[in-house]
Amino acid sequence: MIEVGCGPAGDWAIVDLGGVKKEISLALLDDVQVGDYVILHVGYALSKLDPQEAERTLALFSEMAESVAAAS
Amino acid sequence: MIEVGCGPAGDWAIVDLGGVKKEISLALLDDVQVGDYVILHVGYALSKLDPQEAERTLALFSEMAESVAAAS
Amino acid sequence: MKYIDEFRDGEVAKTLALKIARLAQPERSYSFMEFCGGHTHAISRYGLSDLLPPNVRMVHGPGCPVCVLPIGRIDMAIDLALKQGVILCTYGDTLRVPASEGLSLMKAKARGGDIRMVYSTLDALQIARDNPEREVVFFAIGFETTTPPTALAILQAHQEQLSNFSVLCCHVLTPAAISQILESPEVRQWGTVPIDGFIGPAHVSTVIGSRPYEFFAEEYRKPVVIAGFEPLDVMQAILMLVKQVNEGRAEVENEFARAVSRDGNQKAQDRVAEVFELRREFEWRGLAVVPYSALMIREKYGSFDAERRFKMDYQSVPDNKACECGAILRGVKRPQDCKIFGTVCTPENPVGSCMVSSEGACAAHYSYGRYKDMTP
Amino acid sequence: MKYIDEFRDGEVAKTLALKIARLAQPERSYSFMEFCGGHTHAISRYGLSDLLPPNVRMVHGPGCPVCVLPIGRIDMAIDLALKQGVILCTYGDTLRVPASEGLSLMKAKARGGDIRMVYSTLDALQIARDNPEREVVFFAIGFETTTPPTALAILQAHQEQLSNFSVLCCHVLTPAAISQILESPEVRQWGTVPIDGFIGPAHVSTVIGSRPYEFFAEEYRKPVVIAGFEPLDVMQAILMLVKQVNEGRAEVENEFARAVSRDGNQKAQDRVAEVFELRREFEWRGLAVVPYSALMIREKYGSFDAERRFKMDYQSVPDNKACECGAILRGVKRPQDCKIFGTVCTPENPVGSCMVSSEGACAAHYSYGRYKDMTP
Amino acid sequence: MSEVKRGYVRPLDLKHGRVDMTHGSGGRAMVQLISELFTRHLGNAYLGQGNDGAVLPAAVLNGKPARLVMSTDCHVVSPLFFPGGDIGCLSVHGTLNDVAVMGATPLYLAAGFILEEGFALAELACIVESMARAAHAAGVPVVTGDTKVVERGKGDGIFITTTGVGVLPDGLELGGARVRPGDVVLVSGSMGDHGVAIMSQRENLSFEASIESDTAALHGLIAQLLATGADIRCLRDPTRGGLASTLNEIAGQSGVGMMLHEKAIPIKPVVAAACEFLGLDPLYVANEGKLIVICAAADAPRLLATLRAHPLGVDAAVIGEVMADEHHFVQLTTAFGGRRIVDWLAGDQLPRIC
Amino acid sequence: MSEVKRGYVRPLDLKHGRVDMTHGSGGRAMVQLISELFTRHLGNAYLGQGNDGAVLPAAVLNGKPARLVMSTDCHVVSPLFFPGGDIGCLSVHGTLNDVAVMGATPLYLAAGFILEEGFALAELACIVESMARAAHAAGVPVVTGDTKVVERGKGDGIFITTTGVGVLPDGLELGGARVRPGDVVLVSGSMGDHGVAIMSQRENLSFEASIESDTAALHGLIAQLLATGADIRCLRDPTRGGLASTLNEIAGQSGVGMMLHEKAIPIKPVVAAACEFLGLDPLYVANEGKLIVICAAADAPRLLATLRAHPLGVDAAVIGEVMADEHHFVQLTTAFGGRRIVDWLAGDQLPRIC
Ligand code: SF4
Ligand code: SF4
Ligand SMILES: [Mg+2]
Ligand SMILES: [Mg+2]
Ligand SMILES: [Mg+2]
Ligand SMILES: [Mg+2]
Ligand SMILES: [Mg+2]
Ligand SMILES: [Mg+2]
Ligand SMILES: [Mg+2]
Ligand SMILES: [Mg+2]
Ligand SMILES: [Mg+2]
Ligand SMILES: [Mg+2]
Repeated sequence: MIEVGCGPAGDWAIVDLGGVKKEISLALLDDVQVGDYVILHVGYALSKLDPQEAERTLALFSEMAESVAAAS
Repeated sequence: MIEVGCGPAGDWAIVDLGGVKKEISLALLDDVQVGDYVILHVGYALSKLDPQEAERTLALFSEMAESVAAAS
Repeated sequence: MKYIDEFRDGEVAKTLALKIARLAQPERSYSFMEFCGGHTHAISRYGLSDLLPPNVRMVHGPGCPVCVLPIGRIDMAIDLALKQGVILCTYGDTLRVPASEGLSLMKAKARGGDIRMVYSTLDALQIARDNPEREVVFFAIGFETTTPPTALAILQAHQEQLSNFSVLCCHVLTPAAISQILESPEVRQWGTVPIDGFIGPAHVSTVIGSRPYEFFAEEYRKPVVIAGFEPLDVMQAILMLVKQVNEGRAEVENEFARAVSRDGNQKAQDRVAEVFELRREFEWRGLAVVPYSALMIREKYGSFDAERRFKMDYQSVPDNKACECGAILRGVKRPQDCKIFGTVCTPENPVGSCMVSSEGACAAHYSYGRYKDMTP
Repeated sequence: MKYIDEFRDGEVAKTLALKIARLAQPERSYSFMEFCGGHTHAISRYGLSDLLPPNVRMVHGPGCPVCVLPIGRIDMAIDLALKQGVILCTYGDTLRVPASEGLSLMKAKARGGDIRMVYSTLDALQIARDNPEREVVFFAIGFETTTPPTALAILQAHQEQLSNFSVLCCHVLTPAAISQILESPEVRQWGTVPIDGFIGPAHVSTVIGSRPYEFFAEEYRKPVVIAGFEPLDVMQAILMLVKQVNEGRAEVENEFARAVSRDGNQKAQDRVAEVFELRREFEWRGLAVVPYSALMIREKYGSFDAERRFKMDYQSVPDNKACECGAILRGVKRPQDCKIFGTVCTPENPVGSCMVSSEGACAAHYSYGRYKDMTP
Repeated sequence: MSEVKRGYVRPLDLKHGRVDMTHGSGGRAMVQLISELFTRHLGNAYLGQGNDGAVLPAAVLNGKPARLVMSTDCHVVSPLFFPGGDIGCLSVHGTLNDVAVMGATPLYLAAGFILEEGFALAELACIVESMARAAHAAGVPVVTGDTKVVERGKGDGIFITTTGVGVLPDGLELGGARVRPGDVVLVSGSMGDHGVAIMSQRENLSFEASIESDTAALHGLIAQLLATGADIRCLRDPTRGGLASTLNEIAGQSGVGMMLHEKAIPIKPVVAAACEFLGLDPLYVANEGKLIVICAAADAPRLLATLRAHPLGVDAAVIGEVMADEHHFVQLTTAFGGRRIVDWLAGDQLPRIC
Repeated sequence: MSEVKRGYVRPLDLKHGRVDMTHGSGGRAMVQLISELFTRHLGNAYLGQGNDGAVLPAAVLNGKPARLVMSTDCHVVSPLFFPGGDIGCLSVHGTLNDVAVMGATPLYLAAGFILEEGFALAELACIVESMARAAHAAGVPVVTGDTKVVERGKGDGIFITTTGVGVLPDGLELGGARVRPGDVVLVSGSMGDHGVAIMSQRENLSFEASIESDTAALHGLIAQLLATGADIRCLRDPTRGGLASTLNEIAGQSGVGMMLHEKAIPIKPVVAAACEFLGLDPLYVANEGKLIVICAAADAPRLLATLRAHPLGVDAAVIGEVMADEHHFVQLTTAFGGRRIVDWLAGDQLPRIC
């Protein structure tokens, strides 16, 4: 999410995915800030991505990895 | 003029010019018969060709030719 | 082809040429105007001037239908196609006539105008039937020959209640043009190009008959010979004109009696009278504004009048300054007198309307006759 | 790509695989249905089944949006395009779904239908604005993810009074489909394919939240793990399902907590509720007529409903007799159980809808996995 | 589990099927179209190689390396099927003739197809079959090709671009720039047949006339002319723009003038009549199986005899002479005894004829 | 009387002018278009001959007669101008590469243009200039051509069909049918750049990404590969249908299978990201300046080194091996450790990319 609040109604944003920039609609999602990550579908942001939850999930993977490594 | 009186209103005809057949309109000319020659313009017969007058004109040319030939 | 080939016989032409050469008096010169573009084309196409003695000269008249259309009329047609989005139907040669802003209907077509060449008003009607959701305008040009088919198309559209069809009427009248030429100060004053007689139109005369020319013959003391479009017809008419001049006569003679009567085609005239009335005035290219020289659609059929339907006003647009089409149409100048003939103005890039149709004096001379201008 | 690449890490996958293999008890077999086509695609695309022990089997569910469209619905769209002459806008995969008479939207397009692929409802609205003289219909398909954008499009069209825009609404509901599967006599009776748990949708759940699955977990005693679409998400979800089964639990767990909350996206739900109401019944391909399983446009926005505007009735059309799509969508059969899989039915010439999208079970197996069927 | 039947592909529906965008995608649908239609009909060992290009035997003539001649023509004729031919055979003849008029023996053809979404496969099959027949009759294989599909409304059914390669023996020099004053101009037959045949099919003209396109491969006839050893300056096929435009082109290239004789130019009565109707001049109407031969005056009689002895040249005639003219005018003495220029075609109100 | 100024022609209006039907008529307007645009930019001694075809020097390589290679491609790409190129240079590269991957040295190009009435002459000039630059840079002249104009709505601005001819030394045999189990598959660089560059311009996608088409002529690179003397089985450019379709084609021709390694396939992050957005697989996206090399395993290292030493091959990589497989599957080990088929492209929802 590199730009927020463009367009006449202010519910447009520009997202960046690995160097690809695209205009999307924020009409289905409130309180989006520059720097947020969002889940996209057919040109709309459907939900914000929670970085802490993401880290937690990733940590879960790693934890597993360790426990497996420890066990084997 | 190889066919006369086709079409719903009967004012269509088929003309033949040197083997080319084409449908034309007789809406501007009455009393056309099969075998008649007509003057055509933008798809319409404008007037009938009078064979006798044509022969007379051609004769005029020949007469000339003869008189010139006689004189030279 | 019967009644065609006989009138193209080169052997007969030679004897006619000989006869003209003999009759033409060496001490005088003969200038005859062929009014019609059809005759202009025949003269160039068959190389007739090569068969005439030097003192018998043909002067091209204003009878090429696309040549006399002023720029403003083409602009109206282009406007209909590009701005009003209509399907504009027109006869082929009209496509290349130069209009304002470097456009022509051909170029307007390349810019996206839906412009279709038709061979007959019947095609235009059919296009209107096939495209009920579109406005279809027939750009109607020409003299008395093309007017009756336009009248019929309007009557037919009226009967069918073909409400998406209309006509941009630019039909003009032959007698008015001849009058204008005879009354033109230049033609009357410029001593070098006196017109000694006219070759009267072929197809136009099948419709209007020979009677309308009687007035000119009497009033202006000019011989008129109505002639067919075949080359021998033209040769014969020239011979008849030379004779009249020699004998001091100024009569209407009919070389084209095989197709032209004194009264013409009454049925066609009736249809025209039903649909059209005289326009108070009309601008011609080269002849300026000529009163009562064109037709407009009667009130009764006003819904088929594109000028009314699209609320269009005619805007006069001056010709290209270098272009001599006007003088050429009046018979005062020849194509090769125009400074840009064959250089800036060519059939590929016509500047004036006379360079468009093969019935136009400039195009005919360029395409068929310009070898004569070359220093050998 | 942040939050994407981390979830595709092959090294982590290996350890997850090892963990699953250890946890899966050799004496029992585990069958999990991934409801969503997005998961089906991820499983095939990344070759996940190669990483699972033989007794952990993934069963494809009915969550591929184009797969569940019955022939009659595609026929309605084709009818709009070919007979009503509308501009029909649709998401890409829909183009190739087989319809009656050997047609598909792609073939209807080749027959002259003005059918346009769009990436977003916004494109469809723009097409309607750009073609005010044409009727523009958006063929709206999909589950709860694509429904909110359709609702917004209708609200926008309403606000702009875009009277040439309408929607052929075929939006369906995930919970209804899951219920139907769980209540299907085949699924319940055919002992060989018990479903031991579900991978819950990713994007759908961002909208509806995790709460709706709680009912199934309780009522039918089936564990549900909501998972993201990345391959590690799927692996992790499988691991969590194995655990639940082993431990005899039947809970809703959320592996995709980074994007899914218990309540989902309230704003999106509100928009949907404003525009749509439940349909009394809707025919699904493979699941037959399911009561209250789809949405229709409310009376208030009825002028944007293509079914009302074009007075269309849904006509049920039986699937090709040989096609096993229904059983496959219910998880009862696998693609390779269909007699015409890979011969008459291929992605180039799909007979059933499951052979169309890469989210369809047959297409996924054909395109990614059919090497497994080959005798080596 | 039923094993996948290898190699099974549901065949193209050649009766009701239509080209759709997948046929141009580079996927299996395209490969199927190529194999079931193009390779099937046009098939030969070269095309069968199935690579990005065809590998062809060396360009050698009578054991010696020969120069190559290469020519290409896009074919966009409308309608696609016309009396006496179709776009398929036309696209073979049109390019073969351009190679042949250079004096070369045509050896190979390449064909590129641009298909419009929605084009009927049945029509496509007819066209490809016709191409195959024409190529076979001419003894020149289509050795490589390409197919693209464009959306409906971005094309016109089918466009075919063919490219020909031939070999030219050393010492043979023909070309538009080699014409000299005193040379003689011959044509191999009547002018305007092809264009009139096309126009007779045009919707709003649609007249009836028993006229067929003259579309034909001329390399056999040309080989016989070359075998005479006569001093031929230039050969050309008067296609688009007709006799008039082609001669103007040559006059410009060689910096000469020409004088034609109207009476000598063979024109079928029915073509003359159709042109009369349409207000056209047959000298500007296209031909697709006719040859212009310009040669040293002394060689004209035997070339005329050779032409007339060949089925494609029975109506051959000497139609004029080349003369010095710094203006490069092509002129004509009319049947009437007058004289006029025969200029380039100006404008175009004709349908697409090739 | 003012004498006609000989040779004067009002020049084309390259700023505001548009193609109209007269430009395809065979008359002077067409000749003017050809001379002021095509001959002017593409001009060379062959094209300047102005005849129906070009006469070309004999097909001889190192003093010996060489086999010919001929290939043709129609170019219908939309949009006409895209990041990194346009239809003009693409039409040169696309055909040159097809000749070059046969192992041949491309020598000559023919170009056929199908123009839509209304096409801006200014755009046409840009395209022809780009073609000329590409042909010049490649050292391969456009020796003959053709131009047709179709009515508005019957085309799409411009289509260009190019045909290339090259010479192939005796003894060199490359082809899709020569691949054997145990061979190694290399690519010269990242996959999908061209297709993504095209899609970034598509109206209703229009995303922003700093990605350019890779369109380039590969014959220089190929000459260096051939010069190594390595045992190359097959070269091919993975254009329409991408790497996946091209490898499936080869697998079918040779009757083999392949195993690719996802991690080894070079894909630019921005291309991967764009594909993520669009739901596409980069293995199916077109390239226009990339090469597939299949060679004997032993020769892979030095070919890889040769590729990487060339500016067009810096990102070259070994991506897989050929294996025996009666089903001719192209398979892939995923970065994830799984395995899957890489099938032909099915369907096509992509814009026209070549
Ligand atoms: S040459 Fe052109 S500009 Fe000059 S008078 Fe004739 S038409 Fe007009
Ligand atoms: S293979 Fe085709 S016909 Fe069979 S179940 Fe799958 S989609 Fe239906
Ligand atoms: Mg050519
Ligand atoms: Mg040709
Ligand atoms: Mg030629
Ligand atoms: Mg190709
Ligand atoms: Mg079309
Ligand atoms: Mg090729
Ligand atoms: Mg190529
Ligand atoms: Mg290739
Ligand atoms: Mg050509
Ligand atoms: Mg177009």
